[in-house]
Amino acid sequence: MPTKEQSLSLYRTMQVIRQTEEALARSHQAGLIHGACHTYVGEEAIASGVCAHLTHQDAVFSTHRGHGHALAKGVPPRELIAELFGRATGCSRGRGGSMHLFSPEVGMMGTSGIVGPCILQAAGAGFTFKLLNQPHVGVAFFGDGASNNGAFHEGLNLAAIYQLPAIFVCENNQFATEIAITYSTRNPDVWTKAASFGMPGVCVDGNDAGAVWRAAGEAVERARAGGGPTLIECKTYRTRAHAEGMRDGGYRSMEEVEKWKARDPIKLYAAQLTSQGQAASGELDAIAAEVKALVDEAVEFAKASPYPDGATATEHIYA
Amino acid sequence: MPTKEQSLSLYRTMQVIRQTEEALARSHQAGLIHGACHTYVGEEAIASGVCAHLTHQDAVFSTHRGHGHALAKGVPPRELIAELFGRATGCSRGRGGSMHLFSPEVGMMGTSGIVGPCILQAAGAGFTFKLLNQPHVGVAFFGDGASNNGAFHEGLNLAAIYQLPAIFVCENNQFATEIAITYSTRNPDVWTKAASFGMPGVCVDGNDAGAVWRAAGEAVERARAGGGPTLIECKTYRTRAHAEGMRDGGYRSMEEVEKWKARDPIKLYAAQLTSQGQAASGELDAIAAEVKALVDEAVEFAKASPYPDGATATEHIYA
Amino acid sequence: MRDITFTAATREALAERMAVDPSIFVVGEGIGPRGGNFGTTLGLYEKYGALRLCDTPIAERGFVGLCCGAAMTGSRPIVDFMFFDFILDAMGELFNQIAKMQYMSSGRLTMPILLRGCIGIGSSAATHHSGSYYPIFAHIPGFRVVVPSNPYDAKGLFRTALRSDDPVLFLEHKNILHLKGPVPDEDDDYAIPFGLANVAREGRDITVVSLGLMLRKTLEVAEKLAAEGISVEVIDPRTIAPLDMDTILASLKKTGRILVVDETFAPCGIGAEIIAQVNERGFDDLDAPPARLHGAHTPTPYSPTLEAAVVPTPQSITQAIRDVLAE
Amino acid sequence: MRDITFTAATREALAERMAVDPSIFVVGEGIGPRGGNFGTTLGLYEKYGALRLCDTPIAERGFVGLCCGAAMTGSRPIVDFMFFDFILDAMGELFNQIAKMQYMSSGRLTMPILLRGCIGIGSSAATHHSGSYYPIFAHIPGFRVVVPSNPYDAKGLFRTALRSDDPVLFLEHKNILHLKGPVPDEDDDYAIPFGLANVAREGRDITVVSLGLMLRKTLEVAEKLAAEGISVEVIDPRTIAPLDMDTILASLKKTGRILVVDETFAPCGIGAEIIAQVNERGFDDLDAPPARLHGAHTPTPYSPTLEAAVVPTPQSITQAIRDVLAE
Ligand SMILES: Cc1ncc(C[n+]2csc(CCOP(=O)(O)OP(=O)(O)O)c2C)c(N)n1
Ligand SMILES: Cc1ncc(C[n+]2csc(CCOP(=O)(O)OP(=O)(O)O)c2C)c(N)n1
Ligand SMILES: [Mg+2]
Ligand SMILES: [Mg+2]
Repeated sequence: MPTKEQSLSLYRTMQVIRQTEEALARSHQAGLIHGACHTYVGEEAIASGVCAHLTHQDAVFSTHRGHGHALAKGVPPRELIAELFGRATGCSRGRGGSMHLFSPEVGMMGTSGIVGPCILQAAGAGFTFKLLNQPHVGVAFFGDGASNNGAFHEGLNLAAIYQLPAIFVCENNQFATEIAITYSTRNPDVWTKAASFGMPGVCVDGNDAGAVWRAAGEAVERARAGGGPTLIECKTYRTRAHAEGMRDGGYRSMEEVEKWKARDPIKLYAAQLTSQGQAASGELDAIAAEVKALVDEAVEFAKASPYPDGATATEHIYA
Repeated sequence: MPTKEQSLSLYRTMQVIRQTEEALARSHQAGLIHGACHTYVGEEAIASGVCAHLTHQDAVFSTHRGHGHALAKGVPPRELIAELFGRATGCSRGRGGSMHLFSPEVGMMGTSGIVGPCILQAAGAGFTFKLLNQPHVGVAFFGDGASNNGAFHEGLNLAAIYQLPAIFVCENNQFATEIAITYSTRNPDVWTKAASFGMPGVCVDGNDAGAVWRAAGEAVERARAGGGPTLIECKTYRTRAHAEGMRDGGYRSMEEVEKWKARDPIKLYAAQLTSQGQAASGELDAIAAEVKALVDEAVEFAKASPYPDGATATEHIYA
Repeated sequence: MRDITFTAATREALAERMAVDPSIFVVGEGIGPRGGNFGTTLGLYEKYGALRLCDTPIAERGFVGLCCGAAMTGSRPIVDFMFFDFILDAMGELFNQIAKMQYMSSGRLTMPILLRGCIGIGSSAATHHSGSYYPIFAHIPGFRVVVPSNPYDAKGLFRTALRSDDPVLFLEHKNILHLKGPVPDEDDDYAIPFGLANVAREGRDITVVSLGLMLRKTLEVAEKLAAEGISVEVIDPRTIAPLDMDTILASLKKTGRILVVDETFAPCGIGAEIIAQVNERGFDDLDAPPARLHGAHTPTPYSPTLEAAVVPTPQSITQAIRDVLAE
Repeated sequence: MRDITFTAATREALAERMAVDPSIFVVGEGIGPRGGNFGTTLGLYEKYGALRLCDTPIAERGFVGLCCGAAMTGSRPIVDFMFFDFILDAMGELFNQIAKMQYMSSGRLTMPILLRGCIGIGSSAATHHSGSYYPIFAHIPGFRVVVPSNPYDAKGLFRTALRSDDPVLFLEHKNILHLKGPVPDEDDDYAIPFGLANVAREGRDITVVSLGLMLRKTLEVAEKLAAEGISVEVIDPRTIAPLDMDTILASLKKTGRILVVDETFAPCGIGAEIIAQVNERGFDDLDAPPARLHGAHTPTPYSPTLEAAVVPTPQSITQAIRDVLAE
């Protein structure tokens, strides 16, 4: 069980992600975001619950839907927003945008516009940590769609046979863009596939921040202790369109979307905390308000930031 | 249960493979084979038991250890031997050698020097047959080593979700060159991995021709009937070195090799047939003798065949 | 003649052919009910169903390999990659299998597989959604590589691709997909053969060779320079494998000067190849060194200010033309 | 000086470096107890154990991607592909991840990863064990590409590769792996920087540029032609990315004629690139059109008679030189 402090921090992280994503969605409509924008709304409990156990030395590798992972790992909202605005102050200095978020300083080793590689790279971070006897872990966040990719098979197998300190977090939000997981595999229980690699696989309610926190805690502890990798499947749902500006009809029913909105991970966790008497609703409101100020300031910061100088476009290709 | 005729034909196929392989091994020592030569000795029951259920319209895709598959599918020994001798009369006209055996006329769609692709291609053949409503099946033969490759994961999943008429035959001879399957995966029971794809997976003694014949028969029948793909793991062992001319020590004990030689699939099947009274040993000896004549003639044919004309080296790159 | 978009033009060619050839099927992510991320298959699922408009998992290597086996056994697969960048996970299937099957079977197999995808730099798509890679496929034997610049060519070349028994890469620049252009009525069954360049604009002073989006930029520049009395001949090879050097060399004979403008990387690129062949077959026609202008040799950045700095622009194309003329 | 093989030379450099740098590890199939299919790691497993000499499953994409993540977090991976052909399944990890990490992180990450493999046509290895592909890696930004021709260079360049913070491709032609050549004693810590060509033979009449096995064939030919009074200067770039054009152009200035001999494919190949740069920077030094001689544009056949027909030979190299001299 998380301490009160841990619980509030977990709640705050979810608030930071949610409010930043909503600011990004508004900014996208306002034309401030030049490229794609895949929000994490509805899935906040996962990044928050997992990253709560990580230090800046632990290495996170993520995918196209990576805003939440970057924020939970410690990238300030201003650097994320500035990045999507294409500014020199962004976490990737304007080179990456939504799908290429780099902040090695805090162990955010990158998001990828290509689905799959993060799984392999997290195993690779685990390899370094084992090779150099460091107590850190590599963590990959990826979607249900990635679980059908060869990188899943090869990456989990390699992590298992070398018993690497790595955590594989599958965010099963039921769809890959508009393709249902029930179409793309006859076995939609991703966690069961860990058996193919002789690796522990667990399944949690991805909208229950506490449940994610506990499952991730066990996996991270085992990994740090030399017990090898874990696959964690988090059943969840994205409540916005695949990407901002895209349609959200046709492939899923609005009833389904509403059903999941009713299971909003932030509302759920707030209810838990208050009912368990871990926090008064006033405390939670205060956190939300503090975060709002932070995000508002971040948007202003990003708007005011300069674009990178075109003359620098070919720097840093080689060391 | 196979009829007597089927049993004898199964026995003969194993004899053709064994005697051809031994002729190739001798030819390799004699310097008649220009490139690599991976023999199938010890695994004959698998190709023979599976291909007994196939017509020339069924499509077989194989790998670097493909001599047995080509022969069982109907490639005459003379064309296989001539191919390894690099002659114009070879099944690939001298372009392929041991690892690139093509004979589309009999449904031998090719072996590959690259491990993995045959799995995908067999699924693809199944796709054609389903698309065009043809009662044929695609069959992939591959090793235990290939089961750790992403092609296994992606290919089996695709075949499963489209319910393609395809059979995936994993020849688990326990080693990938010198790497033991127990090293390369923590779950060496390849057949269990079918569960990840919601596909039936079965395990048979790959040295028991009758058992392979029965398992393959069920799978082929199901596939032809629209019941979708099957993964068949055949536990077996190669009793010669990974490739001719390579060492066979170090990574496995000679006791182990001897133990498996004692389970020689041809000897085992001969014993079954005679003990069950399906065949008199005289009949079996007659088959072996007939095959010997065939293979001897094939070697002479290959030796006497011309090399391809260098001027043709760049033909057939495009249609 | 009607004005339709590049994508609509290829969609017409596809629909027309699927109606008569039951062995054609399309695989890709979202090419079923959704009709394709770029609308490449819009409306076809309703007509031809889930098997012929076959949505896939995110398994590029897998479905490319599957299509290899399908093509070997009598069907005619079309792989719709959405973004062409995603082809990289399938390189093994492409270089070692698809490109080699006809050769290794000494002509007893054909490989009628069409691979299409959106290429090019623009719209802050960033480095995983901006790749083109066509020089690589021109380097490797066994492929036909098509890079159309307008709807008319797109439809005519797509028709040829749908009848080809060789693997065809059909590459569609993201910034021209939605542009409209004149295309003959549907009953006109024109087709454009591979390996036939188009003289997109006639001129006397210099030959400029370019493809896809760059061809359009080059035409703009040529128009402007005409006002100055500089007469630019613009050649659109349309396919880079096969590459129609005869048309390029005939133009050079006339102009004596040549520049290749291409968005992809310079080293071992299409500019280098054309320059090498010019040296081999047209050296004596050169009044100035043949030149090339390429995109910067760098991954593609996201920010508009950076992105604009890594592609040839009307300004840099104009300058490159002036430089060759000044030699 | 001792005479040791090409493979022994790189193995010495590797062993020496592994002893001082604990962040180096090697992955590959059979590079552990077996010591590598070509003996590249012979004896090292006994010294450094299973984690640093790490045998892998057949999962090229997987372990290349793993090494990407490892390099990003502070170790120095070496991928030993055995045959370089097997790299194709990992192209996505190479082009979209490994080559782009330094750029996308704006220099906050380094990518010290060394990828090595056996290349080249010979010994009837057939089409899945004969690939070279280095022009493709020169085309894509982000790689260092090394193609040594002798044991001395191999050791000196391998040493540089082991200290490089960029991804390095180290390509070893199958027909020179076992050839011996003079290499300084182990205590001599010479290294050869990337981007520095070697004038392998001085001459006056023509400059011939070639790499790896072709460099050796070219030297044979130059020796023979010298008897006829034809003086051939032979340049070995040693690395094609970076490519030392200054040395090549200096030679051209002297000879006025240039030929590129390369085993890999011509279209968008290394010959085309060198010719294009010659046009850009050395056009006025040309007394004859620059020329190229490449392997045939075809998959690699198995049979000795066919295999011999698809690679440059002493005869075809000699003829190509005579042709340029005759211009
Ligand atoms: C290799 C690759 N193929 C295709 C795409 C295009 N694409 C972007 S997001 C996406 C769906 C991803 O689904 P999932 O992994 O479940 O993540 P989610 O978007 O649901 O979070 C696809 C197919 C890609 N980015 N990479
Ligand atoms: C993609 C790829 N990687 C590596 C190799 C080199 N190789 C050839 S055979 C072999 C072992 C194959 O083992 P397995 O699949 O079990 O087949 P077996 O040889 O045991 O029949 C390897 C690694 C290859 N041919 N293809
Ligand atoms: Mg999803
Ligand atoms: Mg095996």
